[in-house]
Amino acid sequence: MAQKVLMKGNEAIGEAAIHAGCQCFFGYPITPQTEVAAYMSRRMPKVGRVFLQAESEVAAINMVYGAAGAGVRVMTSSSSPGISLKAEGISYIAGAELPCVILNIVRGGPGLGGIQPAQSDYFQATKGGGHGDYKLVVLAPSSVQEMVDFVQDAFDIADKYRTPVMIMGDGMLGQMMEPVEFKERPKKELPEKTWAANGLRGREKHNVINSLFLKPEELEAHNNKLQEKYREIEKNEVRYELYNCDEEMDLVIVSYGTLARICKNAIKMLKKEGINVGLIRPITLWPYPVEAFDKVVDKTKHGFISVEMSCGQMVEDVQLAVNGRKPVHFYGRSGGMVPTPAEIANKIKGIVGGAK
Amino acid sequence: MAQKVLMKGNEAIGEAAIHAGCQCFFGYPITPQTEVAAYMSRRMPKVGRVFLQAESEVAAINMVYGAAGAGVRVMTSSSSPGISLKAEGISYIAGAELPCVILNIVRGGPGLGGIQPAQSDYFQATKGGGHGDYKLVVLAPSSVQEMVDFVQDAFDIADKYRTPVMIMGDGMLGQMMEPVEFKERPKKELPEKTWAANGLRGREKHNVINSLFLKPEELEAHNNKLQEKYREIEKNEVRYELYNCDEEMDLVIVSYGTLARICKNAIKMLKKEGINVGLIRPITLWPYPVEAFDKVVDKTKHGFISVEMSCGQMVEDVQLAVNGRKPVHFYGRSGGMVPTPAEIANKIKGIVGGAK
Amino acid sequence: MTVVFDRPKALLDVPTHYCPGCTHGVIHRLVAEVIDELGILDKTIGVAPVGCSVLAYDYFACDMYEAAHGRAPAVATGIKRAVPDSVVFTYQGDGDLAAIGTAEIIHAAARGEKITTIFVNNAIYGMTGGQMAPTTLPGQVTETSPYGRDVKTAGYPIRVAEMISTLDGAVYVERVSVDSVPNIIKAKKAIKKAFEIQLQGLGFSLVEVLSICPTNWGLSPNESVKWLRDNMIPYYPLGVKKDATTGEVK
Amino acid sequence: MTVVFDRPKALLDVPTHYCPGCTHGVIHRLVAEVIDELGILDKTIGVAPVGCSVLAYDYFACDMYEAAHGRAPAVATGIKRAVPDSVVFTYQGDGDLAAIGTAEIIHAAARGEKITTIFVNNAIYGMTGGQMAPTTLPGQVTETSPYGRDVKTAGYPIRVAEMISTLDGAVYVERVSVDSVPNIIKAKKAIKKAFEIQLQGLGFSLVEVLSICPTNWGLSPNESVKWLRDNMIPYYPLGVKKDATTGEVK
Amino acid sequence: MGKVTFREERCKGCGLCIEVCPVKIIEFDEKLNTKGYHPATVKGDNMQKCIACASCARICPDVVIKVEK
Amino acid sequence: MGKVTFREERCKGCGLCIEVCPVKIIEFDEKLNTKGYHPATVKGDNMQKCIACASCARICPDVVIKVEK
Amino acid sequence: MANQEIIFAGFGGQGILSMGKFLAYAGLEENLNVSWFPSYGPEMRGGTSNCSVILSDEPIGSPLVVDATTVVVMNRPSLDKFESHVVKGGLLIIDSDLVNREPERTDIEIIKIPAQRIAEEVGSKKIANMVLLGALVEKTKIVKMESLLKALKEHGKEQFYELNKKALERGAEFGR
Amino acid sequence: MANQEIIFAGFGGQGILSMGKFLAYAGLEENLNVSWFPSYGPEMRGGTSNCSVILSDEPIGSPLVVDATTVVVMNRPSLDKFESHVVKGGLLIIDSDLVNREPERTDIEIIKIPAQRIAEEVGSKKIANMVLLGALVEKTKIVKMESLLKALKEHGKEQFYELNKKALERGAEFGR
Ligand SMILES: Cc1ncc(C[n+]2csc(CCOP(=O)(O)OP(=O)(O)O)c2C)c(N)n1
Ligand SMILES: Cc1ncc(C[n+]2csc(CCOP(=O)(O)OP(=O)(O)O)c2C)c(N)n1
Ligand code: SF4
Ligand code: SF4
Ligand code: SF4
Ligand code: SF4
Repeated sequence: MAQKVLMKGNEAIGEAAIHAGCQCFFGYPITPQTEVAAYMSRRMPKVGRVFLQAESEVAAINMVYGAAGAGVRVMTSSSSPGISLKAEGISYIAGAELPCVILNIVRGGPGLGGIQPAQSDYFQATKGGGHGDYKLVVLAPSSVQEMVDFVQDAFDIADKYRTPVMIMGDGMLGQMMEPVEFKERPKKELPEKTWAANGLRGREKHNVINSLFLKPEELEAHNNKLQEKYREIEKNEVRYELYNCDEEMDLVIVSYGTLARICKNAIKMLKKEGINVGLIRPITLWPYPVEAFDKVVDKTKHGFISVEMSCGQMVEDVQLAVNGRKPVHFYGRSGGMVPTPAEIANKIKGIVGGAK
Repeated sequence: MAQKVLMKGNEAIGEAAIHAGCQCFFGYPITPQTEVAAYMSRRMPKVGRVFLQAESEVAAINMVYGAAGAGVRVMTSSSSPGISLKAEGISYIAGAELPCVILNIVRGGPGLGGIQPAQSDYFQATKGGGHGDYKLVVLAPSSVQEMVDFVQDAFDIADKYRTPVMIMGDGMLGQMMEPVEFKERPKKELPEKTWAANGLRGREKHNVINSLFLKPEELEAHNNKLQEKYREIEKNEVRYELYNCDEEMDLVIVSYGTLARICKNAIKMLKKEGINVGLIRPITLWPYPVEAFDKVVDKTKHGFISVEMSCGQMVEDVQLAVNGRKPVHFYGRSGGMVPTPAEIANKIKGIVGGAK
Repeated sequence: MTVVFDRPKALLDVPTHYCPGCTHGVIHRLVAEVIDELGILDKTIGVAPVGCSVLAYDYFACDMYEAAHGRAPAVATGIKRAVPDSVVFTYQGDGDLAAIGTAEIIHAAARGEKITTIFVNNAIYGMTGGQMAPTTLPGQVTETSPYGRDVKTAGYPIRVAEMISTLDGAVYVERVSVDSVPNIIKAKKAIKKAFEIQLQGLGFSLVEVLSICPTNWGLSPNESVKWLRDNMIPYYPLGVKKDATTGEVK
Repeated sequence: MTVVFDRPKALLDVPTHYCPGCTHGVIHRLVAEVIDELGILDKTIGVAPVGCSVLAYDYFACDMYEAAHGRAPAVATGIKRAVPDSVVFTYQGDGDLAAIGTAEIIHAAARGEKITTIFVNNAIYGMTGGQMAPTTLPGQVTETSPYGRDVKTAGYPIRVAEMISTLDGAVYVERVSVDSVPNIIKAKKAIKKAFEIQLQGLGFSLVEVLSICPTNWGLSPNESVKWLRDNMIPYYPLGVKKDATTGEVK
Repeated sequence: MGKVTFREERCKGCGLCIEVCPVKIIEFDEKLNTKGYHPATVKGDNMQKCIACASCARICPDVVIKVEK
Repeated sequence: MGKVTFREERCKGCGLCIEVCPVKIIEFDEKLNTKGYHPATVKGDNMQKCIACASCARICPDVVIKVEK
Repeated sequence: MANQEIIFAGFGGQGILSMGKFLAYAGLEENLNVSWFPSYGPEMRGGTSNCSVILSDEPIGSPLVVDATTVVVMNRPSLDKFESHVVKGGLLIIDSDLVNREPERTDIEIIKIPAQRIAEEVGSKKIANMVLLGALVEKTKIVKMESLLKALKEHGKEQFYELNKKALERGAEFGR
Repeated sequence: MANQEIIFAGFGGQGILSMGKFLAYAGLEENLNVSWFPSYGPEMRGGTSNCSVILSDEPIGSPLVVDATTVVVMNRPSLDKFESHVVKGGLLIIDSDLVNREPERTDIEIIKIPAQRIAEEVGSKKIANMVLLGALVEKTKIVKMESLLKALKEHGKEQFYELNKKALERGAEFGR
């Protein structure tokens, strides 16, 4: 077992990317994720890799497009407004089927908003912030250790499916230090990147990185291919955690990221009062873990509550998953306000009718 | 009654904006909406108003931010990739509560995609392409006449709620000519723009256009205010058309924009075969016309089918509205392929079990 | 006794959030003094950037905007076109103007947009904690150039005033510094001239102001002004770069 | 008989979609000839823009990318950093490079990115049907300057080569034209030199090529070359703008 | 003496080669090619006047022309 | 003779005024202001040396100083 | 029930789009529902051009005509592309001066018109489109010839009115 | 059950963040779950600074401490801000050299330490934070002093180790 070290989320993710073979990092400073770039600027040259501070988020994501197309592992990192600026580029990357990892350390919005932790980019991440029918695989770690582990997973998923993968955290996760371990993991069997445009080097036919299909028939065929891939991902890559979901429950919380940890504390508090509450923690925000709901829907008395640091975004996916079988409630804070276990517990008591 | 003239959608919308008192237009060329800018470049100077071709979509939306903040009616127009680039700016406009009208003449995506008609920016428009918890009012006209009418409505809604409004069409709507009438409409009572930052001119306190709230408490309060506004809009501004929904139906189509017209043709075809199909045509894509579903859900035998020129986006809102009460089906084409009435009819026959 | 110096009215009487010694405060005051002297407070509209001066909207007494990072010139364009009789200025840092906002400033200048830009060059990203800016000097250590800016991989600093001067729409471009009292006096003159150019409807004007960032440079304020003088001025020569009213282009 | 002239191998043997007479075709061929002559087909990677030359990826025999509108220099940067031993060029129109892509080209140049940019200036947006470009001449009628470009509201054309030359990272910058056979020969020399600069690892190189757009200018091809000669060249003087290998800056 | 060969089906009839040919031997064919253009051609004995300067080939945007001598 | 007045609570103790004062009469106060800085001040008779050049006021980033004469 | 869904197709510059427009205006004149929809995008340029026109008593669905009651073609590629789009029993009008092959369909009505020659006789090859349009209107009776002439008068260039009129009339002969 | 949720608060430059870090490292040394979370953003600059540290047997939820078992304050604004955050029966440690008012709470334990003076005695005002930390560890016993020293040895600058150690010890006296 590798030794545990205390690391900031933002730095751990950088180190994890290096472990995962990330060859290039392109970024642009923005709070609360600037430490990722700062860390990479220190480390990447030391390991003979590329760190480049781009002139903007738009440039950064297009540099990612360039490097990804050439077949190397590449990552970029930003926070909410910066991710908005990357929307076009992300759509291009998805359209051209390029693998890459995009980190979003979410802050409060809209507009310039604030810099404290939030989850209000859920829609943007899961429904497609950019134009066109595409999907990002979205991983939501809830600890620094998961951040580290998911970076490796993200690169693997990206390469396996030729698709961009987003890791979505919040300011808390980025700024906090927790013990982490950089486990050596077995190399995955991944398809060779024969499609990469990195120079002919003896190859017969030139490779082209492209998302333009002027003929509707061809664009539709391309879209159908993308959709098939997305179905495949939905089949293979769904991840979630069930917590305290074994018995009959008064209510099931749905929550992700650091907030899910806070919800666990609320669950413990409630348990002491005789209220039994479960938790579904989606780890992949897309593909959304619908099956988790099927597993618990019959065991929950008052249905579900989506607890978010946003004004009601994931709750729609919860409703879609529950599809009317049980009531769906919502509790959210926004703008950088982080709910406490006590307030979550209170809200839940309001729903299930106090202690029993 | 004003005379009917034949006009291209893209030009009609320009003229309609001028009728609505649009003072500034900022755009950047992109197919299939370039004619909007071309039209404005001819007409705006003639009526003493401002046409400016920006250096990019990013600049255009920020010019909109500037002009809107100064209290004038302002519009911009683009197509899918260009709208992606505007994501940050739109989030700022929503955050700073500025009224403006944004036109998206959707083309096939993702990436550079194609230039033929599509509806694959539905998610982007309705769930928030940019970061943070905000909403755009989204109007989806299905004829050139509606384009004209909705432009006026859009400006009024924008001013009434201090919110950006999007008009979402597709390449067909932008390029086709149909007869239109520019009706003189009574001026609406709208709140005075006392918040506009257009120079003190004797005012005591300076006005500030801003979306930054560094304190989480303040940002949350601001977000709550926005959310209240959105609830208000949901109460007042929902629009939809019900077509052939009076009797018991075999199935109800849900479809918007030009595609809804094609669906009507399919409905006529099916009627001849003894299959009775209704249509819900959402006119506001957000706020979504949930009440329309409540009206018809008991009258449809096989539930609903969302017919889209995308790979399944609005279908989620249909599912949310139906909430498990009836089955929800989907039929979509993408990449610029426009479904024909016959293929829609066929798909429906597959669901309802052929002619009866 | 007569008052020799007091705070300008165009600056609101509130404390600023700037670090001790940060010359953003000086530059704010100069802009405010010019607004006062020209008597244009009533029709002036300022645009604050994203950067340390993001809260400038709380400090100036005129109507203010907070623009998205780098987009102040586009926002200013929207304002000026909508309200042509206003006086519009942008106040921007070097990350804001010379990195993410490069296209917007160049095109505002090329269009001869009748606005005035105050460009604060402190060779670093202040707000986000001291990353490399396009204006960071070769060899300068920052958070994202921890081994000193290596021109081989990170490229060369951009001389904004010189670059903007190549554009026909730019009417007046000068670089000044606020490292000393004489330079502060010159800086104010330049700012005043830039506003006058706008008032005369002649086109775009820009004043690049060399400024210090003690916090992120890791120096005291007094060490910082010295560092500016010794390192920045040689790389960024002061003076009028272009004055189309006299035909001067340097 | 010996072959005096035949198609270069770096150009695939396919018909192009360009309008009759469009000199995009000539410029493609020149780039291909240079790739052939330098023997670098195997390691060259090209980046096509959004614009009429968007389909360039179907025409060049080397590996190719299609970049988002204006972002070719950023894409090229990503490629070059990922594969340092490759030869990377961007091929961009004036809407692509001088409007939406202003920041990307300036920063690629400032960084001294070891790439080569072929900048096709035809004073108009071709692909989208003839709108005003940043390079559109004063008075020129386009779809979005229907009364002729009015410099008072639409501003002045940008001289890209001159502007880029102000940047320390730009090593070689030349403006050429393809309106005549002698100019075509010069254009090829410039392109070759630009690629050589990259091969030598010296930094960023850019060749601005004045080109015609008969379709959107509303002129025949032969009228167009004349229009270019009479109107564009006076505004956009040909020649080397900067050659850091000789210390020349014009 | 030179020889120019035209890949007729690739010609778009732009006429640039006709204008630059110093000995003025290139003209449009009467017939249309499959693309619908009148392709450039050198008729009859005119080829003998060709000086193989390759001007036509150099200005042709569509690489229609091969020049030999 | 001049007179400088410091708005003590606004002073951030940056010391720029101290450095530029040509007659070197400005110094830091020992006490902290409410912001936690040692504010600049002119002590005792030193004020008599003030030449009202306003250098301190001009370089002060926080508009702390008013100058009269 | 009046209903015509028409595709006009040919090279750019042949007036394909404008013949569609005039017909749409004529339909508007007669209070029909009308729509006109051009092909758009890069393929327009220098290459082919086509538009869909619908005139109908009923509300119009898609403005894009797929199953055409009438197709008018002014070059060979357009015949290749659109011959199959004519509905059974529908009408195909061909400029036989420009289309050098016979149509293959046998289940539709076909009118071949040497439109270039006729137009030249009338005054200019440029108005060959009007010759074809004349035949279409005469044959389908979708609008009255007067309405079309009124549309030409109001929305066309005045100096060409008489010429256009003549071309329409010459074309109409083929539609009888 | 070992569980401490601590807020350290003061001015920037007082070593607020690092005292939290050392404590977290000590917790890690003892195989506790630990988290450290700083305040971040512009207010850091020149102004106040604080961090939340949690050491617990159980998995940690939010790293942001709202209801603190212990609060350590090194200036007056921090006392104003965080006094109310101490849970009933919790602990408040104050650098009495820098905080010029008495705390108001009566339902908590309060330790006042003239940390500046003690630190100066030990060698430098800069290690006043260690004095306070020593008291905290001694009082709460959340980690063993050896673990803290080990953390200091491994993650602190070597040249300060002995000084820091002394400061911790002097502080510990106040925690007994
Ligand atoms: C789109 C976007 N990208 C990045 C940021 C983060 N950010 C805030 S300020 C800043 C740079 C500020 O530096 P500069 O413009 O030099 O001004 P200074 O702070 O030095 O005055 C950055 C990158 C942001 N807010 N929005
Ligand atoms: C983000 C974005 N904005 C706009 C467009 C539309 N667009 C396509 S090409 C083009 C301009 C092309 O002009 P230019 O770069 O001058 O090249 P040319 O066609 O003249 O060769 C534009 C604006 C787009 N595809 N994407
Ligand atoms: S960080 Fe630098 S630029 Fe920002 S306020 Fe502090 S000293 Fe000024
Ligand atoms: S539109 Fe202009 S630039 Fe584009 S291919 Fe045609 S002639 Fe060339
Ligand atoms: S230049 Fe080429 S394309 Fe043009 S006419 Fe001559 S051969 Fe044909
Ligand atoms: S310059 Fe101003 S802020 Fe700085 S020490 Fe002097 S009075 Fe205080």
